[in-house]
Parts: sequence; C-alpha cells; structure tokens
Amino acid sequence: MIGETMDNDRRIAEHPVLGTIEKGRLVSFSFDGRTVEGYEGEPIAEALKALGVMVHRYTAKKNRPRGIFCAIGRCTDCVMIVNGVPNTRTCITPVQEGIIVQTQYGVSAKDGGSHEKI
Amino acid sequence: MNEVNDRSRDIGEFVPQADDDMIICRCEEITKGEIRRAVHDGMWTITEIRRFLRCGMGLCQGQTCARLVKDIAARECGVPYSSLEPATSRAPMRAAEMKILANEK
Amino acid sequence: MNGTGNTADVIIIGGGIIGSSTAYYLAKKGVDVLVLEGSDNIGNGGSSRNGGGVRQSGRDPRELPVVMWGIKNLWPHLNEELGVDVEYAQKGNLRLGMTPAHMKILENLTDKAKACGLDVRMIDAKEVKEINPYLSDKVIGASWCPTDGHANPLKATLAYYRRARGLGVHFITGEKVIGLKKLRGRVRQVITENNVYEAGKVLVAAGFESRFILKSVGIDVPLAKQKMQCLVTEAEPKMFEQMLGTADADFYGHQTRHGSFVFGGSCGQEGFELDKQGLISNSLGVPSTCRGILKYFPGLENAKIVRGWTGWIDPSADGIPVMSRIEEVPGLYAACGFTGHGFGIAPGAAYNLAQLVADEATAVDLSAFRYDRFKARI
Amino acid sequence: MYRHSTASAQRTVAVMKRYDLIVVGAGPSGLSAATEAAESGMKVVVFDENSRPGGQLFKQIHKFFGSKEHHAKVRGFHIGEELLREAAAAGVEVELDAAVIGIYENKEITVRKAEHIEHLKGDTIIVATGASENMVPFEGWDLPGVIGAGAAQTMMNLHGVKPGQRILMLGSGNVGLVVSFQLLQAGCEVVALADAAPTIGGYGVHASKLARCGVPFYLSHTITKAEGSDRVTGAAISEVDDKFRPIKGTEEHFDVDTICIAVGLSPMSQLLKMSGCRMSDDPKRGGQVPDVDEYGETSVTGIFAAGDVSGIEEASSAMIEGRIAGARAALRMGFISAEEESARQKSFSADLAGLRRGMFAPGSKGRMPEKTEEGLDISVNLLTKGYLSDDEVTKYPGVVKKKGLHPVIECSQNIPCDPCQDACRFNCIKVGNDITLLPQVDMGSECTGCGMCVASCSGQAIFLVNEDYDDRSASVTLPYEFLPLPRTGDSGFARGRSGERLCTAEVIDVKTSPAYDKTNLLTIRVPKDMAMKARFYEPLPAREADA
Repeated sequence: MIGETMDNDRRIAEHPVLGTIEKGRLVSFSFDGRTVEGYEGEPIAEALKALGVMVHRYTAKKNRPRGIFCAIGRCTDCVMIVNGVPNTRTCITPVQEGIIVQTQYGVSAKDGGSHEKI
Repeated sequence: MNEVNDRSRDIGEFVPQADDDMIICRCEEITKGEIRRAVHDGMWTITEIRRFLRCGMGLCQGQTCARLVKDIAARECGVPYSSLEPATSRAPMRAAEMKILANEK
Repeated sequence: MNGTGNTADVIIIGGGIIGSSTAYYLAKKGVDVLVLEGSDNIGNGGSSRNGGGVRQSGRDPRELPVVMWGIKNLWPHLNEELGVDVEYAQKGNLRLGMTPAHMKILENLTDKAKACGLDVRMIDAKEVKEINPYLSDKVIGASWCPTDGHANPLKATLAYYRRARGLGVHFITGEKVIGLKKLRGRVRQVITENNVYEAGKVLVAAGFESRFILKSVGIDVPLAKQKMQCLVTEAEPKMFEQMLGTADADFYGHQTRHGSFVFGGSCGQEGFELDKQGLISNSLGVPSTCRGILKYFPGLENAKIVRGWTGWIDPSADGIPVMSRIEEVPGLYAACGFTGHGFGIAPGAAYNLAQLVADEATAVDLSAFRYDRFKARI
Repeated sequence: MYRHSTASAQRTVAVMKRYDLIVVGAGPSGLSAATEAAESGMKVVVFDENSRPGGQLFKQIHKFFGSKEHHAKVRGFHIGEELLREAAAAGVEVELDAAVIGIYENKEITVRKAEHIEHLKGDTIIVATGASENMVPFEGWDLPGVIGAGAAQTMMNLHGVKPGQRILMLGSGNVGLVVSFQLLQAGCEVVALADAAPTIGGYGVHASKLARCGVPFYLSHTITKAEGSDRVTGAAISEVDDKFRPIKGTEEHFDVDTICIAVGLSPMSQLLKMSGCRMSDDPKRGGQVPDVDEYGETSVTGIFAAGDVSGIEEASSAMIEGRIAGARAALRMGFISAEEESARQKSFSADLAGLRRGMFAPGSKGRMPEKTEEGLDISVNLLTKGYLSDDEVTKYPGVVKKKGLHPVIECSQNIPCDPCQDACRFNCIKVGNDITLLPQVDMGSECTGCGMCVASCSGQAIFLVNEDYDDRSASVTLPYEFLPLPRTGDSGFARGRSGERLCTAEVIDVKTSPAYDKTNLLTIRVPKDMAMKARFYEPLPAREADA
C-alpha cells in the first residue's frame, strides 16, 4: 500500500474551485528507514497520507493504531518521532529535505529502538 | 460553583453496559466503563474524574473528550449535563517545549 | 453508621488528603465521621497540586519521626489498603548541588537528619551520575536518601476519599464552613453558608482557611498563604525513578509512572500575591521553573509542558504543621500549616491524628506540633 | 521565603509591550474586530497560532449566504483575503505562528513563538479563538481513517490531498453537508451521509446539491462500528429509535476507507475561562461560553469575546460581532466618542439582525417550523431525503412555468440570503427587503440567459429552463463545480433531484466566466418531459478525451 513515490490518485491534481494547489519543491525524506518523497513545507502528515501511510503511531496502553484525526495540531493522534523527537505533531510539522520520520510506539521507537536524528 | 453536594446520595449500582470498552479519552485511552466506574467510586465532578483516571490530562488536554466525559458523568450521576463544571483551563493553552517556555523575551 | 444527617461523632473540616485520610483511619475505628469540604472537589487544595514527593530528607527534624513512621508503616502497603494503585515508588531522593554553597546547605540538612536516625548521606558527582545519568555535568554532589520516593498525589488523595466513603464516611462538598460554635463549654456546632452541623469533636484540616475557622472560637494559628506553581510534561520515555530536589530550590519533582515529569518550582515572588483568593497562575512561574529544571536536566529541553497549575500553601510561622488537640476549646482539634510539604507526611500524620481524636495513645509523639507553641522570638 | 534567584538576575527581560488592543485569533471575528479598532486609531495586534491567517475561512471554498454587506456569494477564502487586506490597510499587526498560551492578571498575556515566549499587555483584549469540533464516540472511532470534518477540509482544501477514496459522512448540519460536497469536488466518493437526528440539520439547498449527485441520506441512523484492524475498511450504521438507541436488525454495512465526523462545534473558550471570566454552559450557544453583554464584553472589564467562542454561529455573524466588540473597545479606551460608537453599533446590530433570521436563526435552533414565512409547507422530503420531490417543488414561488427561457429557483426554506435578487439586471428575481423571504420570479421580465443568477446562488438552487428548446427537447442550465469540465457536444446522463439517472443528456453549452467565480454553467438538452426533473449532469464513465 505504501509507495515510495506518491500515488497521484491520493492528491488532487486540479481542483474545480482552487485550481492547482501550490506546493513547495519535491524533496526526499526518511520514513521508517525508507526514502520517500513529499513537498517541502507541507505537513508531514499530508505527505504521508499521499503516500498511503495511515498509521502514525501505536498507543502506549492498548497498542492501538492511530493516524490523522484533527489535522490541525489539537488532538495529537498523529504524533510521530521526527528527527529523534517523540510526540511531534506531524499534521503541523512541515516536510523538509532529509528529515527522519519514525512510527511511534508508546512514546518511543519500535522495540525501544533508537530515535534517529539527522 | 460551590454547590452543596452530598456524596452519600444514592446514585444506584454500577450496571455494566455493552459499550463499556469503548475508548472515550483517546490520549490516555480511558474507556467509558472506567469513567462510569469512577463515578460509582465517588468521583462526581469532572475534576475528580480527571484526577482519578487521567482522562483529559493527556497530550490534547481534553480538547477532544471533554464533552464526552461530561456527558457520561452527568448521566451516571443523574444530574443535568450543564450542572457539571468543566475542568479548569490552564496555561500553557498549547503544549510547548521547556526550552521555549524557559526563553522569555 | 452511614450518616446522611447533620450530625456525627466527628466532623472534619477540609476534604484534602489530611481530612480524607484522617476520616478513613477514624472510620476504621468505627467512628462516625462527617467531612465538610468547602470547594466542589475533594482534594482541591495542596493535596492535588503538589509534586508528589514522599520524602524524609530535607525536612525539619521535628517532622521526621512522623514522616519516617508513615514511610515505614503505611506507604508500602497503601495500594492494598486503599484498593487503588497510588503509584508509590520508593526509589530514593537526590537533593542536588552545583556549588560549594549548595553543598554546605545539603550537608547541614543531612547532618540533622542523620541525628534523627534517617538513612541519608552525601554523595559525590560520580555517584550522582550513576544514580541518574541524565543530570547535568555541573552537578557536583547531592544528598541521597534511598528510602525516600514519590507517589501520585491525585490518586492517593482520592483513594483515601474513595475508601473512607466506602466505609460510610459522609462527605459533603461545596459546603464552606464559616465558623464554629461552642455549646455548654465544648465545641459543638459547625456553621456553614447553608447549614448547621453538630458533632462531639471537630477536626479543622482546611489548610490556610483553618485560620478563619479556628478564629471563630478564639484560636489563632500563625499561618500565611502563598501561591505555588507546578507543571507537567507530556509522557516521555522512562528516564529515572528518583525524587529530585535541589539545594537552591530551583525545582523539585519526578517522572511519573505515566512517563510525564511533574515538577514544582518558584519564581521568587511567592507570598506577595495581591489577590489571595484566585487560582490564576502568574506568568512567571512556569518559565522560571523550566529554567530551573534545564539547569539540571539540559536533556529535557524538548519535553513539552502540557499544563501548569497553581495552588496555595499554608506556611506556618516555624515551617512545620499544627497537629494538636486544642484543650482550651474541648472537643476541638487542628491539623493545618503543613507548609507545602504535607503530602508525603499525610498518611503518618492522619494515622496519628485519628488516634489523637479517638483519645488513644499516638504511635508517634505529636507534642512538637502543638497549636500553642508559637512564642515571641526574643 | 523570597530568595534572589541567580537565574533571574542574569536574564534581561525587555520592557513590557503594551497595546491598546490585543486580539487572539485571526479568523473572521478577530480580523474584523482588529480592523474596526485600528480604524478607530487603536494600536492593535492580532495573534494566531496557525501559520495562515483567516481561521477556518481559507478552508471554506463554497460561496457564502447573506446579503452584500455580509459578503454573500463570495467564497470563504476570498472573504479571508479581503479581511486581511482591510486589516493591513488599517495598520493592524498580525502575528502568525504565535499561540497565546495564557491570560493572566492585569490583561497580561504570554505568546509562544517559534523559539521563545513573550509577555505583553493589552488595555483591552478581544478573544476570538473560534470553535473546536465535537466528536462522537463509537466502536473503532480511534482507528486511522476516522477523521473530523475540519481535518478533511484541511487535507483537501489547503494541502490538495484527498482525505480518502470512499467516505461515510456523519452529521447533516451545514458542516457535514458542505464538507461532503467539497469531498465530491476533490474527487472522493461520499457513499452515505448519516445522522441520528430524524431530519437534516443544515440548509436544504446544501443537502440538495449532494442528493442530486447521488449521495444517499440516512436520517435517524447512527454509526455502530468502524471496521478494520489497523485502518478503517468499513462502517456499520443502524437505524435508531426515538431515544437514539440502535434498533437491532437494521444494521447496514458500507465499504469505506474514511469516516468523517461533523457533529457540531464547541466554543474554544478555555482562554476566557483561564482569564477569570464568568462562564456558563449554554447549549443554545454550543457549550461553555463566557457571560457577555450585547457588545461581547465579559465579566472582566475590557476582555471581550467575539465569534464562535461566545456562541456557535456562521462566519458572517462572527465578522459583525468582531466589529461590535472592536468598536466597544475603542469607546472603552476613549478612541471614539459615545455618539460615534452608538451610530456604529446601530448599523452593526441591523446587519446582525438581518442574518439572525429565518428558520435557521440561532433562536430557532432545533425547532424546524412546519411552514415557511410565506405559509408554504416545508418539504418533508427535503428534510429527510435531501431533495424536493417533483410534485413538491412547484409549490415554491421561484418555481414557475413560463414560455421560453426562464429561471427556476428551487429555494424552499427561509434563509437570510439575497444575491439572486441583485444578480438579475432585468429585475426578473425578487426577494424583497426581508432577505429571508423566498425569491419570486417576475413573470413579466425577460430572461436573457446570462446565467448570473445561477452562478450567484450560494445554494446552487437556480436553474435556467427552456421547455421550448426545440420540438422534442428542453434545455436546462445548471451550476457545475466539478472537474473534468464537460465540453459542448459531450453526452452523458441527466440526473434528477434524488440523483437517479433520468435519461441521456447532451451538453449543448458550457459557460465559464470570472463573473461566475468558478461556478460553471452547463446547459444540457433533455427530452421535454425532463425539463422540470433534470438537475444534474453525469458524464459517461471514463471519458476518453485528450488521450
């Protein structure tokens, strides 16, 4: 399901009211060890959504999968480890070239693994 | 504020419900059943329920579940929804890194 | 026993941890207790607004016997006793220093505590780092008390309430007491804004407000009122389990079971509040505490603060509480002035207070806490 | 206990910045308040936690209702741009990525910026923090793929990412209806719209737009389950009884990848509560709100609330509330005279009164009348299925039978809105001074087919019909806001109000114009008997053009 490049069907190529939605330049970043692409400046969550990534984290108590819920930085369901910092709200944190994004398990990386920093 | 509230008032027994396992507070993963149980343990205010269970005390600070918890608690206590005082609002209104809060200008 | 009327054997004024836990220990003895809490919530004062320390080190030697007794006899079994996990962790207390002056303060406290039989000692920077590798390299030493620890004050307070209520203690919240009334030479009536309650004995455990309540029968205890602030972070990966403090009171606190860090601190202006009622935080406390924490824990700079809160403490003129029978008003007892360190001591204090009120011999001598000990300095 | 802190001795805190007015929130009410105050001479700063100003306006791509003075027929994001221009012209400072994290004694605030916090004071403060979305819990509601309606708008309208491919919408208020339509515009499929209430909560015209696109409405239905293990793969809904309990055996399953929740808004009033304002729980205003006077002033003198934070309403009324609070703050601080203020307030309250009318007015929330102000029956079909039935539609004054080309206005509810009246240069359409009245078509006027009325109707309820197009066929001109835009000569199907396929249709004209503002006018040719039935055009699947 998760493509390394974007599936155009998940993006709106042209919008009947908004026309073409302006985006930054296409950049690469790391998601769970793979190199993927997104547009610079768009929220990480949106870039992941366009890649088909739905699960951002697994909860601490019940290990439930969570993804985007409010998309405006309120609910904090979409938090991930970004550049080594857990609990980063990916819906309001912009994509930049070379950032490292990891799925969050509880408040840590998978199996207590390292939080990768640039 | 400061309504006389006799904590020995009979609110009936805890009766299990089919959806007790449903998560209400997403951040702290508190279920409907836990909230209802807490009411029967004497937690009759939103503040007490929060302090006892942590619901509404997670990352989002109750922005998502405040209404839901209040609704469940009011039903369980047998009081009108609007009679329950919401939790205190506290700064910082948005979570902020210590290094930012420490850096005053 | 499950009273619903306006009378009881004992009325406790104040539904904080002292009131709730004393009610519990009295109820266990079969005493019919009524607790009147002025606010809408149980444990609304310092009980739910503190840093959760269950510590002995750093305390006034006069307090040590009570808190040591509680830590030895009550805290380890509190979960089973109350049926709620109060998150008690006896993992020690580091009191940190960064300068020779700090070390002097710590040594002084340590010597006094040792004299009281407390297992506490000074340790060097290397040993500090072994206990807590996350601390700044600027820490040059600490006092270390391995039997100190921390617990969840919100849960502990409400757990006492829950258990006491289960034993039939009658709690009424939102019932603000405005005064006491003597009848035929003994304290008898408790007058609230709405009602009159009656009991043979009355224990006033209402924090600073105790002062006004006691004054209604001619007793004045020198208590002040100071606004203190705490803060809590989001949950972080597990780092350490000790209770922490510093020689200079830059901050104090611990990492909770939940993963969040609960810290308290001061901005230096406590006691000078213009408004002595409200609970609006001032704008200085959280930033000040954050700087205090980061001095010692630079690695926490990215931890997000999700909430700060404010509470009033009730410092007494000599910094230790009043836990006393008030003989001049027969039937009256007071437990107040815990001076901002009333949480860890609460179980031990309450157990002894219950004995005092029940006219039993107390497990620990409470004479240091008499209400009439405050004399002129010269 | 006071001790000299070495830390504070080392720090240098700048002189406290003080403004005549601090506004929290750069949405419609905040910007309007700031502009009003700055135009009165006040030194004003607006803080907003987001990196874009405008609040929710920039996600609103539909045309607004109301009258000219309420920015009617202008799309939300254009209104946002206009408000920003006005604020800038008035000299308002707008600071973005700046979250007000606390209000303290003496009207001091702290603002969190990228790397630091700042302390400031305002002689007055207007809190215009807007609202947050309500949520409804159900089994599996925490699965990835269950999102808020605001999230859907953020994804598709700000970032150009589809919220999902197949979507179940929960909630039939205006947000649920508008967002569902936007989802269709983004190229998603809305498989159903469910609401536990027995009738549609939002405007009938919004519902009708969806119905004719084929979106089915499930009123008196609630979601019972989001299915899936690590993401939503389906949803189950059930009919509910009069106590909103699911009725056994009525469960229906949908294959969906996204469930979108649009069950109302709550005032985001925590900052006001923190500042010590007296609050109450008022269900009519949407939840926990400050007690305010008619100017929005709270129980703390000099602290005001404007917009959704003091009661959920539309953006249009939020803008006026902002103006009202701004003018009041200016009076408080002596920037305008009492006479000046009173004159302004008079005009604002007239504007506000104009909006707070009709069957969706704040006062009549939840109580849908049985008849319109004209005494006509409210369509039950519209309230329960989302469309007017073919026989009902003819009852309303905008629906006339006339020789040759003429507008058909399928407007059946009293909504404060009148752009159609201004759209026709030949005075063919009349609403009157009371803008909630249903528009009427003047039988005497000539229709030139310019289509301005079609494009100006925010509810997309106006069609141009010519039953005499030729011997056998009629023409229907309809508003069309989808891509790809059909081309003259294309053929496809005509759909009825309920979304059912009626017949084949040929596209005989496609008009686009800046004046239409992205509402394209599609004229289709259909058999004569379909003239009063065909209301939407469905292209043939997989158009093989441009290959």
